[in-house]
Amino acid sequence: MKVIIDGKDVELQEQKTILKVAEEIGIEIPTLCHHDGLSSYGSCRLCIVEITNNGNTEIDTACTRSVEDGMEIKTATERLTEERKLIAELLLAQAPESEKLKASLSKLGVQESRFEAREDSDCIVCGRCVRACKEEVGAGAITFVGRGYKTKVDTPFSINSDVCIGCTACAEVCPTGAITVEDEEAMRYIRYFNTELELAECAECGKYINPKRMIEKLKKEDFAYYPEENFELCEACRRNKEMNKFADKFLEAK
Amino acid sequence: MKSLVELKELKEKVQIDLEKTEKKILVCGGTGCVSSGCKEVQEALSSELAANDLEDEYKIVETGCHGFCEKGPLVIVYPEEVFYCKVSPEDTKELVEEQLLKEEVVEKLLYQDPVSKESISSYRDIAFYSAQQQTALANCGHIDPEDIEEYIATGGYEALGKAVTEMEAQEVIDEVKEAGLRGRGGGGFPTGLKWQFTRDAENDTKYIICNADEGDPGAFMDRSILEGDPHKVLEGMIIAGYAIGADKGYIYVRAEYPLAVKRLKKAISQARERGLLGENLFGTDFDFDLHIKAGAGAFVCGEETALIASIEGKRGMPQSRPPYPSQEGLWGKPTNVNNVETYSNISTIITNGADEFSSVGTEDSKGTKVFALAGKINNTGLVEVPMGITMKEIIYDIGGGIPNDKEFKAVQIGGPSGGCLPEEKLDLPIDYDSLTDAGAMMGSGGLVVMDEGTCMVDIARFFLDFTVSESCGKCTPCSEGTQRMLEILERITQGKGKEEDLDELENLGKTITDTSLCGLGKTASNPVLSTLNYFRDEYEAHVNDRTCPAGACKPLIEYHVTDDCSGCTKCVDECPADVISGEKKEKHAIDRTECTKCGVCIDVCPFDAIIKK
Amino acid sequence: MTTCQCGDLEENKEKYLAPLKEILENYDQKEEDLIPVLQDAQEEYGYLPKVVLREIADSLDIFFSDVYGVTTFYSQFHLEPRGENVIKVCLGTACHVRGGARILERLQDELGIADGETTEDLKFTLESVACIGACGLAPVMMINDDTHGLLTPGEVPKILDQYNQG
Amino acid sequence: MRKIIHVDLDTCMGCHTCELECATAHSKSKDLLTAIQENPLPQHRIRVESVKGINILWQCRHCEDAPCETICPTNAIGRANPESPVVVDDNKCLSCKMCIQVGCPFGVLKEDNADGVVTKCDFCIENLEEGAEPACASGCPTKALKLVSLDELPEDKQEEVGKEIPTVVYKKVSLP
Repeated sequence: MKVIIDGKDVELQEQKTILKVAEEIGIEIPTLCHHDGLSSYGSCRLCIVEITNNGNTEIDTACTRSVEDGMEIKTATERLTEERKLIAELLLAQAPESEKLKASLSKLGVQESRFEAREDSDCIVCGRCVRACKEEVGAGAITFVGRGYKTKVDTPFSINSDVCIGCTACAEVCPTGAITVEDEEAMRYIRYFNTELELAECAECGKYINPKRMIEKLKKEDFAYYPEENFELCEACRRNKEMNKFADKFLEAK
Repeated sequence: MKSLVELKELKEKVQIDLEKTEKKILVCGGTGCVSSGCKEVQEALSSELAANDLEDEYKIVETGCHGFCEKGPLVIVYPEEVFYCKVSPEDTKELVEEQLLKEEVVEKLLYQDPVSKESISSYRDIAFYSAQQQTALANCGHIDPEDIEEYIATGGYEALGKAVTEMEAQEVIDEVKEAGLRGRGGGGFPTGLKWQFTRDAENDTKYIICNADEGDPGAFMDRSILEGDPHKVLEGMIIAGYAIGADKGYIYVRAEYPLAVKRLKKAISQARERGLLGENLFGTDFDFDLHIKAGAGAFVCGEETALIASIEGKRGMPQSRPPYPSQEGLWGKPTNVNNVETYSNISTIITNGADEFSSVGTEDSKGTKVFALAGKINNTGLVEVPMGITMKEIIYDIGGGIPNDKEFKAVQIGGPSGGCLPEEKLDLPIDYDSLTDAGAMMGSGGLVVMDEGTCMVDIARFFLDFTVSESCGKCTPCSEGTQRMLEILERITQGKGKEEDLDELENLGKTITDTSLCGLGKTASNPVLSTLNYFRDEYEAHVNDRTCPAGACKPLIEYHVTDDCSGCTKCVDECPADVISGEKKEKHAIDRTECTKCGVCIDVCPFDAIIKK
Repeated sequence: MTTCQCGDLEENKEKYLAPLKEILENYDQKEEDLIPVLQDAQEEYGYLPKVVLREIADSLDIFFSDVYGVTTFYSQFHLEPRGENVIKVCLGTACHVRGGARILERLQDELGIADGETTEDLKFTLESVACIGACGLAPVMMINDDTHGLLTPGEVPKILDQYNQG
Repeated sequence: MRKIIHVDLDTCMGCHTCELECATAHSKSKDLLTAIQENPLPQHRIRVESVKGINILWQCRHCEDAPCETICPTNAIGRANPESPVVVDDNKCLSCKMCIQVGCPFGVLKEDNADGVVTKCDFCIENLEEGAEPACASGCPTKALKLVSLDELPEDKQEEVGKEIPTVVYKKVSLP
């Protein structure tokens, strides 16, 4: 399979998205909703490219479209740059306070939005958190609520989730930094989702470790080998335990 | 049904039975007529028949939509084919006594031509009907949609029998391809090609879906077909199933169409009873069955990937294509999605052959198309016409022109994805490509006529408002971009527009068209872009002069009483805001600070003495 | 309005959910049944209370969040109790050009509620809809299953009176 | 040819040079003097601790059936082929930290102080591909850490590698 990206000939053996192929040959295409660890979604539309195939030219998103033999792809024409800027401004107006978003969009030359900032809004509905929580972590604590431009991400009825395991993936993948996690004493607070969880204590040192609900969930996983008591320990105590075991064995061998 | 011969024998038997009851009264039971009270008319008719001992002689048949909704309730008396409109329960006594007993027509219930003022007794002579050429609507309003035998009597299910017993699946597809049928739901993709893709996709399981999620405001042809001739849709779907190699189909129908759902359910169970759905159809090894899925109120589910998500029980959010449903559709299996009207054309193509079908229409748009005429037009209702007919013929010859001596201004075609065409485009022959070139779209075929009193900026705002509330919210340009466009349009209609707003609208419109994920977003800007193109002066009047030339944008108009006021106090009594004052026989006055501009006074004034300016 | 209808007792909850369980028995209880089950449940309860959604999620073995996400996506579903009579004012294109908005305004004035709201006595819920496919009779509104066409604002109070009795 | 890091604890002086070398190898500049001024400070993935009077070198064992790989929801942790080390794909990691909490029995995974993703010994995979030793081994002044081929091991140990014991082999003692 042969394609041309920004004038460069690329030969490929397997099906890949345009985004991936471009990345491999060192062409950076901007994107916000895409994350390598998550399924393709195509909502932010920043990664639009111009594709010419069989004489037709169309615009599509690089994160969702797979390369096909004979495609000629342009990633940064004037038209694309202008449209990307407009989209970036639409995004920025949805999360006007987000420094994280501003930093990502500044690469496109966008510092501020021509559109009036949305009030009380800090989410661009890219769905990274929803995909992470549902498809990857398997907790399904959050969902898209409503539709159209009023769509937001929340727990059912905006109340404390009883299935969130407090893994914080939602916060980590959020491109606007809207979701935050705070640990205070024995509690973890994910205030964006009105959610709070009890943290487990390390059986050895008493330090607060991950949420009890996460540990309960992990206990059900099927590991090849895993000492049961490790679930109750912080990583440092786990390490110490193993180190001591090792030291004993070493001394014994001597 | 074990064989085609068995079907034909049944057809002959039913035809003989039907001829025995040659005397019948058809009462239109389409939604339009139901809301104007046809049920009451039907009841009154049956008690009148009983009172005159005519019960055994005349059979009352409740049909599907007859198309002429504005004139409902409609009643047609056979064998004379006398067409009565706007029949009330009180009229039935006279109707029975005069028409049935004395065989004299009831003049006052006849249709009156708006131009010649002549009364016309047979519907075939009414311009609204005589200029039509009906394929998809052929049976609507003529048969009882709840009786499969009546459908069979018209030759129904013979095309299916022919396809499965006499044709190879590929031959069926070739016939559809050759006929040149294009999708009637929106984009106009060649139906045969779509079938071919699905047939060629390698998989043991495939599905057929009928998109009956008609949601374009101003379009109701799918509803009428489902209510008036559900079996035709089923037959088209079963043939499609045979052609592509599917044994299961779904009809995704709006829950807002309860009558259509009811009739579909009945049609499916009758078809099952007769062995026209189920296993070993016509004695072959072809199995096929159908299920109904009711939509739950989301316009975007008319988009095929969203529709599929909805059938799967998910939020109806579209997905990027490719892969197309013909490759990976319902539950990841190859799936063929067509709309109601498309399936309704299939049996005709198989029965009469591709050549006859493609003899109608234009070079690239074959056959007929159903349009829903609505808005400021005399004859509102459904019409089926050959492709290539001009807009002018539809609006003036069939639609009877604009009421109240008003000037034609524009016609909006294709629903929210379509555009507004001005008078100079009225001679345009209607087909898929010429409409797209003109900045509109065939869409599902909604034709809304607008007169001088319609503000084109307001219409653009109206459609954007619709798109904004129906956008699924997934992609940025559609969900955010249309909202921003709407904000600008609202500003303009409130007289707060800025000069640069028009360029910004164009800018946004182009980007939304180019970069949206699905068809809803890609076409959302059409109403704005087309009005900006053809009616830019109206936009400019709002922005530069702060006036609404059509007198429709409330913040830009005021109500005034003219010297024609005779002081009848009618408006004083009716004004819901109590802002009109005046004594009898004296010119009244409106307190404009409190006036809500609701327009009631204009409606009730017998002297046209209240104006907007 | 969001108070739980089932009371706190387990016994009450069971009684409250009995009709839902009957509904669920008509289905294979797969994900694809979610929307039809929600439709039937709303028909039964008049709206979709939290306990009902939760029970549906458990029975169909899908995330509660997915049930909630689907419920809030489709305009047919409601999370709050609705009026005895539901008024749907059509604001489709045909109705728009023939003054559908004026009908809505008059209804808002008469009932003292905004689009999407329910009167305090739970008599009426008012909502605007996109198109009910009765364009020939524009402007149109539906009250429950009855369609009222070719309306003028002046007729609105009279029509409401028909539903206000009893 | 499968290679392993061979550790001779008798030779280790506990000088922590391996930690410095590791951090430098994973810094932006790859230069010790510049690296110590980087913000955030580069992290080392090996640690030396004195337990019961012995200097223990502790790092990822690149387990055959790695629990961190099992638990990772996005397959961000894994190996390119059965003979490569277990590495983290930063782009795929969601930072859910399930691997840190319970994935690793040895407690060798940690959160990257720069971007929150999970970080661990990657066997200096880039060096490895070029035939060079991992930084910890190449920098060890006493050669307590050595990159060796599997067949350089005594036969009884060879059999255990990949089954009973992880790729990092300690002289005299098998793990876990």
